[in-house]
Amino acid sequence: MNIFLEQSRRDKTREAQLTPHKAKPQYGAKRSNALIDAIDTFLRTPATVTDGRCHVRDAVDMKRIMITVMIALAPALVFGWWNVGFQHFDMIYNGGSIATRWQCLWYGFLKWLPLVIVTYVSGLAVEVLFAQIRKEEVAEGFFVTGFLIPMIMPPDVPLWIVAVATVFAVLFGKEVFGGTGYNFLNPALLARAFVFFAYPSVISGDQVWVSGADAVTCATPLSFVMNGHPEAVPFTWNLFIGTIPGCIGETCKLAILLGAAILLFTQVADWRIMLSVFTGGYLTAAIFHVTGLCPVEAHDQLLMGGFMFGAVFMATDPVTAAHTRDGKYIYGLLIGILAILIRTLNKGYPEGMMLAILLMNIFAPLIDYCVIQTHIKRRQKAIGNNDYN
Amino acid sequence: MKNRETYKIEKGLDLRMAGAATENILDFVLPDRFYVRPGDFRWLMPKLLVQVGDRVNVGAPLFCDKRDERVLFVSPVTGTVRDIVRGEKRVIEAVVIDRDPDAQTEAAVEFEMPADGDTVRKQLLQYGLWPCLRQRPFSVIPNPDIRPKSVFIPCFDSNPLAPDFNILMRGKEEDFRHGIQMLRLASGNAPTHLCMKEGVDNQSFESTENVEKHYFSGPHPAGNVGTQIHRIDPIDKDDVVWYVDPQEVARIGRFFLEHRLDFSKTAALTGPAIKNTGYFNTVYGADLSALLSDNLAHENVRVISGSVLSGSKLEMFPVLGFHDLQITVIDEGGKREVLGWLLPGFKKWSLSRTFLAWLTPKRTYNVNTSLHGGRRAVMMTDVYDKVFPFDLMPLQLLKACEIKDIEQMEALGIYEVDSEDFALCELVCPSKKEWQRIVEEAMLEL
Amino acid sequence: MKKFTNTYIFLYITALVVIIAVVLTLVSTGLKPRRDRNKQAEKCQQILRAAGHDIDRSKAVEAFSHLAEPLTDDNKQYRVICSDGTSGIAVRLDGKGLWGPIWGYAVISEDGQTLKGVSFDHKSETPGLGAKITEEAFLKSFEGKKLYDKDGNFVSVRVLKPGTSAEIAEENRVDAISGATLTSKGVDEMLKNLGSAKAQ
Amino acid sequence: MMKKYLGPLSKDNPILVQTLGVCSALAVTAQLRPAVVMALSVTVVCACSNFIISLIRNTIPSRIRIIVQLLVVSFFVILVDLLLQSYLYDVSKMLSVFVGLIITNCIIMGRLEAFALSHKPLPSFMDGLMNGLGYGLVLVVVAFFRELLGSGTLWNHQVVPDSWYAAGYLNNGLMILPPMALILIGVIVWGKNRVTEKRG
Repeated sequence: MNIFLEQSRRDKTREAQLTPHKAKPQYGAKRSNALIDAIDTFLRTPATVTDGRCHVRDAVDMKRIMITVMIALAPALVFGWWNVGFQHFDMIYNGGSIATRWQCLWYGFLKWLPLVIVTYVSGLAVEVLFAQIRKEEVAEGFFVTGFLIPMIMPPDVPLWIVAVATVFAVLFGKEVFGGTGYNFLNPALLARAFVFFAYPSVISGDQVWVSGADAVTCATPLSFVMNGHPEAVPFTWNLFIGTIPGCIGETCKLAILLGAAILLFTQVADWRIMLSVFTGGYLTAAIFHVTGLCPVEAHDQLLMGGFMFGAVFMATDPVTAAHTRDGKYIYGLLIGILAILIRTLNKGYPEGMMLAILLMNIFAPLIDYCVIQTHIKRRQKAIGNNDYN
Repeated sequence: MKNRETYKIEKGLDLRMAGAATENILDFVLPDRFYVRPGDFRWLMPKLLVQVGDRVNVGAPLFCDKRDERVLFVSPVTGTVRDIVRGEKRVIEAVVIDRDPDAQTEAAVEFEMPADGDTVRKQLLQYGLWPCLRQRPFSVIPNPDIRPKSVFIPCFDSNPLAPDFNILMRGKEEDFRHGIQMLRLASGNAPTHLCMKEGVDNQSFESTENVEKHYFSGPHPAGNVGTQIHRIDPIDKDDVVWYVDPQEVARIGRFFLEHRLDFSKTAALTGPAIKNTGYFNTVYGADLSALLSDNLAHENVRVISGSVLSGSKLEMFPVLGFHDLQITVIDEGGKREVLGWLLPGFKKWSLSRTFLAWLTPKRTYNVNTSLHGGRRAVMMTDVYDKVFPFDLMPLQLLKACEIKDIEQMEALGIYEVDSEDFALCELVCPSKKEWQRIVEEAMLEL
Repeated sequence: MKKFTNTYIFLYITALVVIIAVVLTLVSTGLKPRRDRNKQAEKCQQILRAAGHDIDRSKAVEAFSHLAEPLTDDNKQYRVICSDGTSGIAVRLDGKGLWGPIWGYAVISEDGQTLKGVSFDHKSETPGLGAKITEEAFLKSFEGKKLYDKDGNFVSVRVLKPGTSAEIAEENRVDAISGATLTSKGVDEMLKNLGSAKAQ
Repeated sequence: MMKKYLGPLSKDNPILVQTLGVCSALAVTAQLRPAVVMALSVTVVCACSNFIISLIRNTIPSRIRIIVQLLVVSFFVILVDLLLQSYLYDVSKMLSVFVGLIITNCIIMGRLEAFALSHKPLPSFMDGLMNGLGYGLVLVVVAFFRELLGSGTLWNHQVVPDSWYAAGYLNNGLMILPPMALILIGVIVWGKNRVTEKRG
């Protein structure tokens, strides 16, 4: 018997079982069930083999990229747990905190846990529902989104608001546009923007950033500046290490830089965007500082609020950023400039980074279009010249 | 002779696979069964010229191109047509020929030594050598009425486990030189470009005259003719460039020099699932079962004609593709790993450094056919840019192909590329898209 | 459709315009008293509200005529009798919020020391944030605040974020609306004008 | 016969199918009352101007028909504005310029061009009425949700019980901002398309 005929028969039977083109039922499931499918591929890598012209594939897939992003987020998260607890006990004992490191960590962890559970349950419910309707596999995009959302919320935000914001963000930020990969707004930021506009009292003001703070004012450095008290801003070192009130994920710049290093080293995030966001932000902040419009030093501006977190984890979102290489520079630069502009000029919106990134998300396709058109024109010119060689 | 020109390819990627061919020449006795497959030629619509039971000699036409009946495809051996295998929609899969046991695999042909391009072209068409040529754009058999603006001879292959051309060309140097002259005639004296690898001994090609020599360095796809054309003489919508494999040039040379028509060829047997790798001499269409059956490491393998990047999977007919230079055999994947996306991955090949395999940069990988993930929407990633050495925008071009936006494809330079140029993009694509298929389908629209 | 001559077109459009103009003028004139009454009523209601009276708009004009009398010719200051029976001076205030103008009335005690009440209105402040300046809770926080500090210097009533600017005493300040920094600031600025209004 | 006129209410709804008149739909739907008044105003203006234009359609020179249409529409709009200012002062304040902007509402001009100019007065009146009501229907639905979720009230009466607020419920401020109106209209369009797809 010819091994090839045997081989081909084997292939045929396998192909009948797996229909790799459509994400239809796999592994003998009778009806497509997005949830079971998602859990199955979550637990074990899919058995699919290559079917195209290229017979081997890079081992990396979306799940791997997502887990890398989550690993990169981990330092900021762990620090965030500790800081939530630290700020809480610091406030209670008015500076003379007696809580141990582990107490702080545990307190923050317990604050974070319900947030992340609510986010995942509500967000994945929407994802699975839509995957079911569309008869597609559940995309991994939400793993990171759901991880990010609790990190950019105040620790005491009501859970039902988190659920509503998550559902809103997944539904209107993603699913109505066709799911992961087709959305043009960063869903995690959209969730925060939703809370910011819909329930301003839980996310703005001075009493929301420290857990358990009632009527005690615990302003973030950013709000000191906004209210014209730059002298109250903590030392640059504190800003950098992150022992200040703020979102769970955004305070420790050291941890964020560590995450940035992981993202850049594994080449999951694009260094062009990060670099240009920082450049744009620094230059704008420097101009404001030098001209006396803003008393804050440029490097402090970059260390305050969510600027760095946004630059590293939000602006680099591979779906919603600009897609062309040149476009990325422009995209990042404009995010940096806009973030500082909004911060310094519009006191109504202290957290300019969120709005700047969302705004540039909207403009990213336009930037890409311009870059592509320039490329086409240049190429036509080059080819035209070459003909006469 | 012009100054030595070196082109440095910076973007690209060499997939370090286990199973490179040793210099051994493997024993391979020509089998009795031959398969001639119209599918070896892209987009060919064959029109049969023989029936089951017909006697055929070397050089006897089997089928022709329905769109241009001057383009003949001939029998590589003397024998009897045993069967004509048809697939879906009665597409001809292969013409099966039983070789006469004692017949030669070459034939002497009588014709006058041609003096001008017209006669050269006529002879090539008549004796089934015209399909040795291919053209860009589209990698199809060129139209005999159109003169190319240049002719490219890619003299090395940079695909994973690619064969060494010096071994392939051993003893064919004289034929090669003559073939070049004939091609010059056939193409109406279009400039002929020899593209060689920088830094190695190109003994088979250096002595060629009347050609422009170019040297390429850098990772794959430096050896792809598309890359070479793009660097040396980029093509636009209405341009046509021919390209010919050196062994085919030698075949043409021998045909005119010695008046002998033969379809023999040397190719490499490679891949991690092969016990004894090496080179073998064969004739186009020969059944390779005998060569492979004892040489496989185990049963669950995939046999590919060509490289792992853009070769075709051999299923029904174990033959080397007409233009292919190697057979690659790799393990069939599909093993399911528990929480595979979470494991450190010391042994997993990836361009990105998301697996810990970057700790061992010199490792050669025993790759298999696992897809490693589910198909997803395309994400913006920089990986295409890293492996695509063309001055084009790969992501945008691929997206235009996916939605078959012809205008955008043309504007972004689809004519300069072929599916094999996107093989690396397909390899590294985290969304697991089948870019080569998508590009081919899109090009069919043009 | 028929072809029309230029003369026809000219006469047609003139006739149409004249007819429409006449009808609208008639309606407008006929309804003018009602409209003026509405505007007057709103203003009266606002002043009375600052003075602590919760009066329905339909009765506002009548009540106003009993409770208030103009002090200046430009109709910016009135003497009103407040809900607690004392009389005070209502002063018109104008300022700008985040998105557009804000305005209102402040009623000061006769001795000019104490703020008896305020009422604000706005054109287009953000609902739920800036628009809270019209809400009872915010307005109530102004009642009884002092315009002068302990040393007798005029500081007006400041609208400040809780916890900031500790040098301003509690009796001279009210809490700003959290999340509506700019609108609160607008109210703050507007109240500073009380100083110049008093000078008149 | 009736079916012909009922189209604009559902299947051929001017907002949902032709996305006409969205601008005002964003502006006046933060609360139910102005939305209803706006809906009625547009309906009246649309029906009346359709009727008038249809009545004089044979006398209108085609070269100036747009001007004539505008004249007639603005006549009714100003009329409605005057009436609102006189009899519904608070609502007219809320609607502010948007009553005046009814003139530029594409639904009205569109119906005049597409229907009134070529049909008899009574059918034209019905067509205007139904299109106005179709527009109004969407307005009211959007306003219902925006007021309920955004302010916790309906027709200015609180409907969300105080116990909810005590339990931590908050009004959704985004509902009151214009973008949410756009999203709500989008959701309605989505739902409508799904229903029509299933039927068709």
